[in-house]
Amino acid sequence: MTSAHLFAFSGVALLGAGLLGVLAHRHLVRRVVGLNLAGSGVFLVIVALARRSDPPDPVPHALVLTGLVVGLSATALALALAVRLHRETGAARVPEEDGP
Amino acid sequence: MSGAAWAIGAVLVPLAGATAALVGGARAGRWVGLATAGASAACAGGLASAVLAGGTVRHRVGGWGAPLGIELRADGLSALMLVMVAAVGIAVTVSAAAYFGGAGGGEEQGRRRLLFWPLWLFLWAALDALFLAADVFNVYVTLELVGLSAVGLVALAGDRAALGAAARYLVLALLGSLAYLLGVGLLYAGLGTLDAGGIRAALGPGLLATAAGALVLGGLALKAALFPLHGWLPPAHAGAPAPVSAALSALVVKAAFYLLVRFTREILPGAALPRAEVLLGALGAAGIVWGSLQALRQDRLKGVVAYSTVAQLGYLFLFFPLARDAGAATALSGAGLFALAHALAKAALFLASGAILKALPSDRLDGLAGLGSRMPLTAAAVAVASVSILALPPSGGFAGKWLLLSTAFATGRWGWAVPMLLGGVLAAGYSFRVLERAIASTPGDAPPVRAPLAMELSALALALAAFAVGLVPWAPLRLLGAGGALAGVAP
Amino acid sequence: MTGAALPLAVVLSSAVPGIAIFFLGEERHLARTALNLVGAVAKIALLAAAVAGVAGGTAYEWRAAFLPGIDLVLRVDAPALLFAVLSGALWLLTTVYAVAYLEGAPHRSRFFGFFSLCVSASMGVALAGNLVTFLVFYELLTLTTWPLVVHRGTPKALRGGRIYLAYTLSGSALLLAGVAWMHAVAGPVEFTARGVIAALDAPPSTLRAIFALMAAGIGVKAALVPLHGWLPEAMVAPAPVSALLHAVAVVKAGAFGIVRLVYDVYGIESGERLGVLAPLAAVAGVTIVWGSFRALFQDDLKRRLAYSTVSQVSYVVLGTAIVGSISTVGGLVHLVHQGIMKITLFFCAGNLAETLGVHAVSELRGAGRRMPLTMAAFTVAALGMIGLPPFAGFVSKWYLGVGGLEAGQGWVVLVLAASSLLNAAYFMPILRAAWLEPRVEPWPHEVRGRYEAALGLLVPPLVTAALVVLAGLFAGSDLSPLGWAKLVVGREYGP
Amino acid sequence: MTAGLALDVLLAVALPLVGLAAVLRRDLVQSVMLLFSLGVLLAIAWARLGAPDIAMVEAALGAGVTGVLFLSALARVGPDDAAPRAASVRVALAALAAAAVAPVALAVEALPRAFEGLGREVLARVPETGATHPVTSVLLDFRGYDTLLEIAVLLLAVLGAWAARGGAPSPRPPAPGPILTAAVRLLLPLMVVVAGVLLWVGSSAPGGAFQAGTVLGTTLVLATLSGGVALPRVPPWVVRSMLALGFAVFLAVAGATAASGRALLRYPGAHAAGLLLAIEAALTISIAVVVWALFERDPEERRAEGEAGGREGEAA
Repeated sequence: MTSAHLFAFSGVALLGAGLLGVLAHRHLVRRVVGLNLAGSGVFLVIVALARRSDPPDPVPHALVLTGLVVGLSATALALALAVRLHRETGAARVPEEDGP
Repeated sequence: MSGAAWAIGAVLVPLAGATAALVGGARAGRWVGLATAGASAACAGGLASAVLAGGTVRHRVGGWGAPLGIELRADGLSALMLVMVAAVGIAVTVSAAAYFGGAGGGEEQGRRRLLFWPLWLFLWAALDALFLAADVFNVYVTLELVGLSAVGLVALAGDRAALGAAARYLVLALLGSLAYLLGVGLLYAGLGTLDAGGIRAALGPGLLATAAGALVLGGLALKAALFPLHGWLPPAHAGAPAPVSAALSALVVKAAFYLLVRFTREILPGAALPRAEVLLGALGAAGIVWGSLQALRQDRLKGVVAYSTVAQLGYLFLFFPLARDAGAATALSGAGLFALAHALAKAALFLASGAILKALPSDRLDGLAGLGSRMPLTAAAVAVASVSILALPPSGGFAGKWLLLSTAFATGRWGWAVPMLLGGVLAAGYSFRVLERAIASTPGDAPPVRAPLAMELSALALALAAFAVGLVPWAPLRLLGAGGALAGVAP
Repeated sequence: MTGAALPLAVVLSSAVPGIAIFFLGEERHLARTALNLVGAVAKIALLAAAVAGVAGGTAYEWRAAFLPGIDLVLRVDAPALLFAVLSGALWLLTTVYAVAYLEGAPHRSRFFGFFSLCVSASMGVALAGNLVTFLVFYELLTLTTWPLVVHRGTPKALRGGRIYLAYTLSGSALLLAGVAWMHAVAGPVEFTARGVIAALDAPPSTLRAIFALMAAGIGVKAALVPLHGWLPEAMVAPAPVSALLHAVAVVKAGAFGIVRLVYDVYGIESGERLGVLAPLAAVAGVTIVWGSFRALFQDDLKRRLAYSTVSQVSYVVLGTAIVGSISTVGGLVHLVHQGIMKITLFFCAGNLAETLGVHAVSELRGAGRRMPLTMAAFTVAALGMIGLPPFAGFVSKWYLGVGGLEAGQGWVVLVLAASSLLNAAYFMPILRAAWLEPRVEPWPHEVRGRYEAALGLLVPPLVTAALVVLAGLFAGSDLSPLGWAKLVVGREYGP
Repeated sequence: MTAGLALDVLLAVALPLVGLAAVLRRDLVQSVMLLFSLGVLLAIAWARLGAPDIAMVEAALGAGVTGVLFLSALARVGPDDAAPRAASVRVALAALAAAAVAPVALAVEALPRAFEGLGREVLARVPETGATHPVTSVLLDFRGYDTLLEIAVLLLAVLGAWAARGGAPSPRPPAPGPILTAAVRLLLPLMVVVAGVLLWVGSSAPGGAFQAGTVLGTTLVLATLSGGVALPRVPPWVVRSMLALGFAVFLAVAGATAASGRALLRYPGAHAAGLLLAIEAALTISIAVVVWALFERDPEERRAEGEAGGREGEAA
């Protein structure tokens, strides 16, 4: 087992944990935590697989750097929403039911 | 100007507009928005004529070219989508200028005036960039641009329903793009390229194609509000400010659908996911029925229109099973026309509800009695747009539905015709529930009411455009066919 | 007028005024009436020109690119004119009637706007040169009549409108399926005498299925049992609209559609070979009897007339579905005869309601003395419906009966006899009450100080009643409906 | 080497476990803390995978921005008092998640153990770009278009957050103790210098605008939070302009390159390096302001506050 694949599998597992976090909770902040975990998992897979050459392929690194920034933006927006939701409804829950 | 120049303009102009609107602030926003809308639409038009004249337009960003660099590509399908964005975009901009316009309204209104324009123009740019992207990672970035700007716009409404919807939308959108990103990552790890054409050339059927394909299609289906992943859409579209709803319902959902078309028809090898097309079609059919039934139960105009979007998207998803082998060309023409007509009609309906909300206390259906004589222009817009949503001839909706139907019969897959026909009847149910309010006699005397003329006219213009598409369907079809709408598919 | 422009002009001569009317202020009565009448007269002039031309063998056709491989086609041929002339002429009268009937009513711009569009749509149905064009105008007809049906905006009217849509739009779905399927099998189907099916090598089962879909889809508007439920409900509409629905546009479009389907899409021979005509004839027979039977029990005058329409329109379908030139003549000519007779009856019913407030058969006692002219017209039309010579209805029934015998279908005569007896059974009481029974109690809502109905309400029924007589007396001449029907049939069966 | 491999195994196992813990912890604050520690572990993992740029960003984010974001959100959102789902449901969900990722693992397993990707080609053509550090070349030149749009995403985060906040000014998180205040006073100049260095070396070594910007931004935030350093009060339009500056410069360069008839974002060889540095500098400022703005009240809020006569204490 090369470290590249080792970390790739680790990333897949991390993604699974994050997915569980999103599925299992309704609290928006918890879901954001889950999304961050899942995101890190995906990034880990991508960067780990770039390690299969020496020196590592810089393109995936660039992609992940972009991905990290995007992730930060999404997290910031989600947390702002959570704060506002909490102020309006007293709980930062993500509603389940359909319809306006 | 060359086709490539128009394409670049279609992305850079709205980006510049958004920046200007951000710096200029609330006071300048409206004018920046109107100017930008005009310029961006001109770019889309220029690009369309270039594609009509010379076929597919390509541009190597940075001059590197794939696989090292990013490429932009505009074929018939992309051009049609850009024209769609431009047509809806102009109307939304004009309507929004009146909707968010006017001074006062306190801090909340000031915030909306300040934030709407940069958010909306970023969304416009993001859509243009998405329809032009030929690089699957670049697509990821544009998807996130679309998603975040859409969430921001929904949140502008500021009430509980809208905020909850925005939160839901954001979580699902992020989940979707993570799945997509992982799929792209796997594709790169296996093929060493991110260029759509490169992947198409290098990717054979196999575990990689299947896994990556499933991730990409799943993520996109989530964003396209495919039944049963549609839950986030109705509250978001019904809760957002009316011009925003118009943009979301008409354009944003089409973006994910467009990418699904690209991936299933162009990028992924046919054998990668044998049953995927049928699954997508079946879920689409379910969406038609479910969305229509829910629309029948709504008591607010915007609720009806939002659920109607779930149903109408279902028609689009019938493209996938119909487009296999022989049906590809006609099915694509049908889906293209249907998407265009739906965008115009749906935006018209939401802009009309915006006008109604300006003039009347609410958009509750039972409050709309006598709308025909109280707001004739708006009522006309609703009526004409509904004809296209109903897909009755000779509207744009009919042209699209006809092509999809005849594909179904021509390829012997007539089973897919059933949901289409049933959907038509159900659509009549919820549309005429609204229209009969317009004719219904009012209890007391209900005087005519005024909404900003710009809002009423922009809605009516879109509705007439949706209808006109059905009178000259060959015009958009010529654009769609220019330079081979899809690799290997020429309508 | 050139060959291409004429058909288009026929359609636009009512569409353009219609659209213009929407933009007229509610109070611009004169301008509105002028627009209406100019359009109606222009249309009749155009149609007259067309009749002359077609009789002289000229072909008028307008084409425009529509969907891939499909054109929009408007063609003036003999069957088209039969329907177009009927609608055009009756539209003029109905317009005059409606102007008088709706005097002082609200939303007149909306009413007359859709009124004109509705007639344009039925002109399109008449002149449609291929299936898709027919479908387009057939749907436009549904759309433009709905606002007229629900015009009053009362909950009752809205309910009637809902039922109307439920039936017609379900029918549309079936028709659309049939047309799309046919298109997949046969490509764009141009209406051609003797049909296009013979040339195809499609499996008979498919062709039967397609026929069933289209016949059912069109049968809704033709009010074939059991698809007739909407017609009595649509009676909530104002009288001129009822006249329009029953005589000028909707029901007629359905009957005419059946004619097109049988003769110009399938062709009588192929239709017989596929064995799709016998079932159609059977349905028509059932409809004829059932409609007349139900009419017996309606006390509301307009509902009684509505069921009578259900029955009478199927004469056309029956004549069409029976193989043989004579019965075909009977069916086609009844398309016209039923139109002028039924519109007379609805005009009169409207007058009674308008002037005396009478809606029910049981309230008619003495109406004859109070409104002699109206009731005279009513009587002529009623006797025509029953089929007494020398009125128009007699001619239709005669040809249908003889045609049935010629085709060796004796049961047709029985159906006609039964229907005629029932016709008599539901019309005679009306006439007796109106003419013979004295009036004791006061009228429900009498407009005092007026002898008879207002002039605008009186002239149209008298004219149509006169037509009923003339069509019967001069059936022999070439320009009579009968003469024209023979011309059409000659081209269909021909040498 | 074996030591290295052992470390890798340790990390690879620890990462998902920490993640799982973060998901399962009942107490929200704890699970956020676990998220940070995951960030630290990840930073090491990135380093092990030969991705120092990512390691630095991860550190800047996980330890810095994201951390403060979550903390200030938690201070306002309150705990998750939702009743825990039934064990059976949680097991089912876990199974679902596992089933969802299993195929991915298979696909990864199927990938070849050695793969070049575009690495060689990138290295070969780095000299043609305005940078000497491969990752920077990819970010700003080969795939500069992505980065341009990425900055737009960053701006959208701020716009969206402002749109979401709405309503009345948000309650401030409790001011931290004097220690932090003192620490910030000491750290402030140092961090500014660090940011400058990061920016400068970015073109030739790991580092660059984003790292520099986040460091600078976090500094600003700490400064405001601690209240130890009074920042000048600037009018809203200035804030907005500084936000837009980096993107505007980048966009202007893009427009110029396109207008000059060359390809979009094709830098003229001679000035490439200069242009990139200009873009990076502008971006650093904007990114810093973005990070700061994500915590600070937005212009409308501040104006409202100003009109309200600064009822709520702005700076200590």
